Amino acid sequence: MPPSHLSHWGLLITGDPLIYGADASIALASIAIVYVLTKYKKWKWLWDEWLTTVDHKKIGIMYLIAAILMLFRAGTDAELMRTQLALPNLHFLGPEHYDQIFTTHGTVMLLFMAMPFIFALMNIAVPLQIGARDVAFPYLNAISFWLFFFAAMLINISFVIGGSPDAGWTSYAPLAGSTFDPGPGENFYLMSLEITGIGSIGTGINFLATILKMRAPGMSLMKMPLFSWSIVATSILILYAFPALTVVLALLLIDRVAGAHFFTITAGGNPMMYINMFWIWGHPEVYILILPAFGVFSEIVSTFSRKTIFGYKSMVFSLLLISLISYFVWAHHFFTMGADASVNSFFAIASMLVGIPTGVKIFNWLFTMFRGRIRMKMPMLWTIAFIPCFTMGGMTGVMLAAAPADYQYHNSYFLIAHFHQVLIGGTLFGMLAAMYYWWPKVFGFLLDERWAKWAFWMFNIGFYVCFEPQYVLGLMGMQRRMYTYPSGLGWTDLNFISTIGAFIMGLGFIFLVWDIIYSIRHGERDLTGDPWDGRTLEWSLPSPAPHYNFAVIPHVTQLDQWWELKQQGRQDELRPKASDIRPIHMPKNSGKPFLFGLAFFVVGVGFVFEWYAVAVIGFLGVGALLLARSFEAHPDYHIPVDEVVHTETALGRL
Amino acid sequence: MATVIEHAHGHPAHEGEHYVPLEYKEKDDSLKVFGFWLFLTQDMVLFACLFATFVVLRTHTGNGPDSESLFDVKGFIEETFILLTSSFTGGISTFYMRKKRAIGTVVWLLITAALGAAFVSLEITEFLHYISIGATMQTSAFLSAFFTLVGTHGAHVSVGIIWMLSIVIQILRRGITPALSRKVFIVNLYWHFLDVVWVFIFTVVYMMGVIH
Amino acid sequence: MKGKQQTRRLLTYAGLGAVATVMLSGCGAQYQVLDPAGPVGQQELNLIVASVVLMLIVIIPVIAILVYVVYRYRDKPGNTAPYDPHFSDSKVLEVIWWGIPILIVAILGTETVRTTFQLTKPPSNATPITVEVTSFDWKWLFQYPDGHVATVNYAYIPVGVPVNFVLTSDAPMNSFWVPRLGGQEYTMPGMAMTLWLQAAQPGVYYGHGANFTGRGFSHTTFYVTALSMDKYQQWIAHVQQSAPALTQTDYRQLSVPSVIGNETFSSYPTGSFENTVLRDGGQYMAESMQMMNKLHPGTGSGSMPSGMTMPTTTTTNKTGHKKHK
Amino acid sequence: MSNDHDTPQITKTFHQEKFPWQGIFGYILSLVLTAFSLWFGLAHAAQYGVILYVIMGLAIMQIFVQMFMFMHVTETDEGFPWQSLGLVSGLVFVAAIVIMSIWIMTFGAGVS
Ligand code: HEA
Ligand code: HEA
Ligand code: CUA
Ligand SMILES: [Cu+2]
Repeated sequence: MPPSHLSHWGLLITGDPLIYGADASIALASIAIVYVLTKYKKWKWLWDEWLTTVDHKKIGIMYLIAAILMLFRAGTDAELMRTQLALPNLHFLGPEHYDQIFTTHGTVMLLFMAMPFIFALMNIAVPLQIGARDVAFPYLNAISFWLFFFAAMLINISFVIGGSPDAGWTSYAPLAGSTFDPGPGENFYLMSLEITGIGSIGTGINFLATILKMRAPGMSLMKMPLFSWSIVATSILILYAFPALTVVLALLLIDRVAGAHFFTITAGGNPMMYINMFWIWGHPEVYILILPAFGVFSEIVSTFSRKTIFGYKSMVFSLLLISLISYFVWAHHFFTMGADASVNSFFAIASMLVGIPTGVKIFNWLFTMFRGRIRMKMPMLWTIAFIPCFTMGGMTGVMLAAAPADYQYHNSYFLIAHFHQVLIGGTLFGMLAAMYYWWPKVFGFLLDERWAKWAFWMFNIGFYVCFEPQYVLGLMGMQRRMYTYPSGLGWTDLNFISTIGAFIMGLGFIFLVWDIIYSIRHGERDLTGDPWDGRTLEWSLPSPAPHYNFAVIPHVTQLDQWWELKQQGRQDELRPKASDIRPIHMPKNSGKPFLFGLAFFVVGVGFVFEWYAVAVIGFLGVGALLLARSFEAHPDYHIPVDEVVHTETALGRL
Repeated sequence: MATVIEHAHGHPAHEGEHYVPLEYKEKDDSLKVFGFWLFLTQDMVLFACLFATFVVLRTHTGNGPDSESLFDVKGFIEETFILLTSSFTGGISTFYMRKKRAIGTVVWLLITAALGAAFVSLEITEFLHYISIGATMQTSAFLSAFFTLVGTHGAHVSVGIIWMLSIVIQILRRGITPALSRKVFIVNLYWHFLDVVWVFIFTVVYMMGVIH
Repeated sequence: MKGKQQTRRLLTYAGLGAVATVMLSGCGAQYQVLDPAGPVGQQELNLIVASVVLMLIVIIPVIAILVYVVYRYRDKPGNTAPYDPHFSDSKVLEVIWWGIPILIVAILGTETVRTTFQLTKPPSNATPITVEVTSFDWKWLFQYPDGHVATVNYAYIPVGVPVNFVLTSDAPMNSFWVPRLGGQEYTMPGMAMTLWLQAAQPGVYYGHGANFTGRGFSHTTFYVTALSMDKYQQWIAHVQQSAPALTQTDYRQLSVPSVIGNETFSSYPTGSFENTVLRDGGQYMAESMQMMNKLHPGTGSGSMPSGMTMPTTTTTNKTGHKKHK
Repeated sequence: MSNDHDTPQITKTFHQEKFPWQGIFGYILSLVLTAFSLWFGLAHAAQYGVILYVIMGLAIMQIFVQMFMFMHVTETDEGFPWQSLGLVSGLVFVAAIVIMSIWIMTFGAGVS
């Protein structure tokens, strides 16, 4: 049945100046990009070097760029929300807009900013750290990226075509069902998350296989850098949690487009099952977001304190313990559903238990610094800022986990403050620390410290100004997701302060971007490949690393191999010897992953607007690409010895 | 292999004194087998969610029929035995593949695919029948969950059939290469996995649906 | 720069101290959660205070150690602090930082479980009253089985008496929250859930929907007024005489999404609450319905219409579909 | 580069059969288990609750039949057969999802 609310022409004509503005700016930006690419004859370069690449380092760069763009997009949403909330009874944004904006803010921040940021780091660092030439499945890796990319396109065009989703990043049924929320907005949410979710599962499989099966000889699991360990824990969580997202979104989509009754009020549907299943994914998801940051901090603390990480074994153990427990706490997101007291008790205690291994990590970091020599470079600065911020956020998490207390915090600004404190103080700080840390390895130059410090201080001060007042607002009874509030409840002052903080953070972000632009021209070149006096294998390579990474795969005998060798003056042992070089087996570039993403995009558009013919075309494309790949006989090639020798000589390593 | 080639994906395949099946000879292939195991674990969780949904909604019949009045015992017994048999025949094709016997592999794969097709057609008939008596996905939560769970399994089986046929064509063209032996092994892993899922559909959906 | 960092630390301390003081000193009514007006809110506040104290036991040392270590071991020419690049293992320390948090979680966990179970019971022994609450888009309907009166967007309750709020929704789920009386609970279609609250002193208490329900969500405010039992009964009697009846038509009008003001009704169609619950899927929630029924101490009508038994799930709705062969 | 991992070589678990005994045995087992489940359930050989446990138990046994007789779950070319661990932990999570979801969704059934 063709939905009557969707006319082909109505999609673009909304009568809203904000949206016309967005329409126009997107059109202009697209024209500008096409123009530049054509003028400088860069199309072929774009295709050959980027769109068809299967090199984990390049894929990492693409993820990184996307993540920063999405931080800007969702950050702008945040500034708009804070502007609307600065004073009571404002009409800067109406409820329709506000609802769309907080929904896309949350969704984009988590799924299209934090996730790709993490994938960027995984791609950039893991193979280099474990002494591998690429990931286990480079072709799948490219597919994962393009699925993410096209899913991000899908959610971002929703604002200009057809309307954004507006039921929150949690999108609870039945509010998000077709009865209460007709139109394509929710479909955009469902399809884009579905598509990027499939990509994420691919990434989880890929990195688990990479790390378990492709470590350099000698690198037993207990000699592996902690960042790689954190990716093991993350990948396990992805593997066991994301299928729940796939299912719950699919079921809601089926409800919406096919009129089924999983989560409807009528015909026996059960909306609570949506909530339940959403959080089966949703809770592990927030640990998927934090564990890689933990890995990053472990690397940085050790490097910049010039000291072995404290309690390596309990660091590993606590990572695994966190990922295990975090699978048994999901119901703490709906303590107030009135489930049995024993249910609430169980999930409350399980949630508090997560704090124990997390605390162990905090103390191990502190004691890594103890008796070290702490260098205050940007990565370390973000790490030091992380510790108090995240600890406080984690503590308020434990307070939320006390079920009866949560009856008073739930869905209030107390909760908003909690999760921003862990998401920003934990995940985002971690991602930024990692960006400064691995930037020279990826691009061959360092980011300038001066501007970076401005960004750092603005962002930090802004953070506390913005979010600490929100705890109090929560206790004063202010609910989340209100587009406006009355005066007279005493909420005005704190909201105003919070808004000021948000703008200070925005300034911080501007400095951050400026720092990158500035450093591209003026940044210090990294000629040694080891600007931080690093400890792990990636710092034994030139910056940027050659595309086969290691001319000769290193043998590993201990944790922090590179650092220990340097201490003993034996760093030459990690340089290749001409006689050891063999032809190197590499995967060929391929355009199919890109087309694969495109085909899924077509499927997505088909479902969003309920144009089933389009969806079928997309599916046929997916099937055709799968078969074409299956019949492909030689998807790889060998780099001859000469070429490797040549490259290494040019790099001065032979 | 004549020259030692270092792989992007790990170290060269090593020849042990022990017997190593063809699909494990090349590092790339053994990695893919492992990757596929990981895929199966996530698929397992996916089905678990569908099962959880079904169990929660199985009595939510709205104005529609309940399972007892709907299910046809003989029908699902047939489906079950066909699928169990196909799992066995798939296993035999792996056996021949490991013996590098192309024809045996192809024949048993074809038998497996044929049984799969028989299974799918029975299922489609069953679905069409339900729809003809007005028991559709739109009727009740129970039926939404039923069609989705069973249908997802059926869709998996259908994909498996196409996949097997594509492998048969490739074997006929190239014989049993390491890459193809890996594909045979993987498609059969997939197939056995679907058999396990069906055993649970058989138990949780059909058996529990007709016993009171 | 180091100076700045310390300043920031200090500021953090100050902020934290401020929050703690505010929390412990029982402040003005605008700090709703911190100024409970009844035993339920009080119990929850006790748990909150306990958790804050327990958390401070950890936060303060963590920040203190951080400041000390960063200052002492910074890389600066002439720093004489010991440098030991391989100091990376200490059984004693590990036991301490596994042990203390375990202890804290044990304490907080025990308190949590105790309070959780306690809050499922009436907060005092006085004879309770029942108020049936239905959330609509975007308004609240209160029905009083006692006097058979109904109100929209405001409620009156007697002081010192446990109130059994029975919650449901005839729209996407919302959450019923009166911060000064106590914590919230979801109102869900097809469910009848119990929330016990009690006011210790007369007053007008702010309440609001706490779960997002779409465009009108920001306007789902209501007020709960607590007054003495006498006045409460007078109010009921007054409403019975002066207000119009809530008809089926009015009821349907309520379910149309809209934002409206207060309304008062002298009566409502019998069984309308139960019918709402059943219509939206309550038949599948037999367990909770029965439990709720049991929890109803004799308040006359109770919430189940007499003679109505909950259908058990296995016998519902066989609409004549024949076993097909 | 040969295989000089210091991780202990736990297994090289492949073994070769002359005749597919394992498969045939597995097939027979799966038929027997299914037949028993059918008989036990449809003949109402016990109370509803007991039947549930028995047929679920039989289904779980079938997992192991497929895994060991057909899927070669313990095989690996080097190191540890991680997939076995993955599957076992996967089963734990699967059980958690299903059982705890039902627990959460049956409100209050535990108290009364
Ligand atoms: C990076 C993301 C992240 C992280 C790491 C966490 C970490 C934690 N979270 Fe948070 N949480 C979110 C993101 C995150 N959360 C989000 C996004 C939501 C809201 C979603 C929404 O509704 O939109 C949420 C909501 C949320 C709720 C639901 C509240 C509600 O809806 O009413 C709860 C309740 O239990 C909770 C608890 C916790 C706990 C116990 C931890 C713990 O893991 C914290 C552990 C850390 C520490 C405890 C600090 C360090 C420890 C020590 C120094 C040792 C000493 C420790 C003890 C004595 C315990 N979180
Ligand atoms: C990693 C995740 C993440 C991050 C980093 C952030 C960052 C921020 N968030 Fe967000 N937030 C969420 C995840 C995140 N948030 C989630 C999941 C929700 C819940 C959504 C839901 O309810 O469904 C939420 C909800 C949420 C709310 C509650 C809305 C409501 O319930 O009504 C608020 C309100 O203050 C808020 C504010 C902010 C601010 C000020 C920032 C700042 O840190 C942003 C900093 C700014 C930038 C980095 C970019 C700056 C932009 C520019 C420089 C451009 C300037 C342009 C203009 C001023 C027009 N967020
Ligand atoms: Cu919530 Cu039933
Ligand atoms: Cu959580």
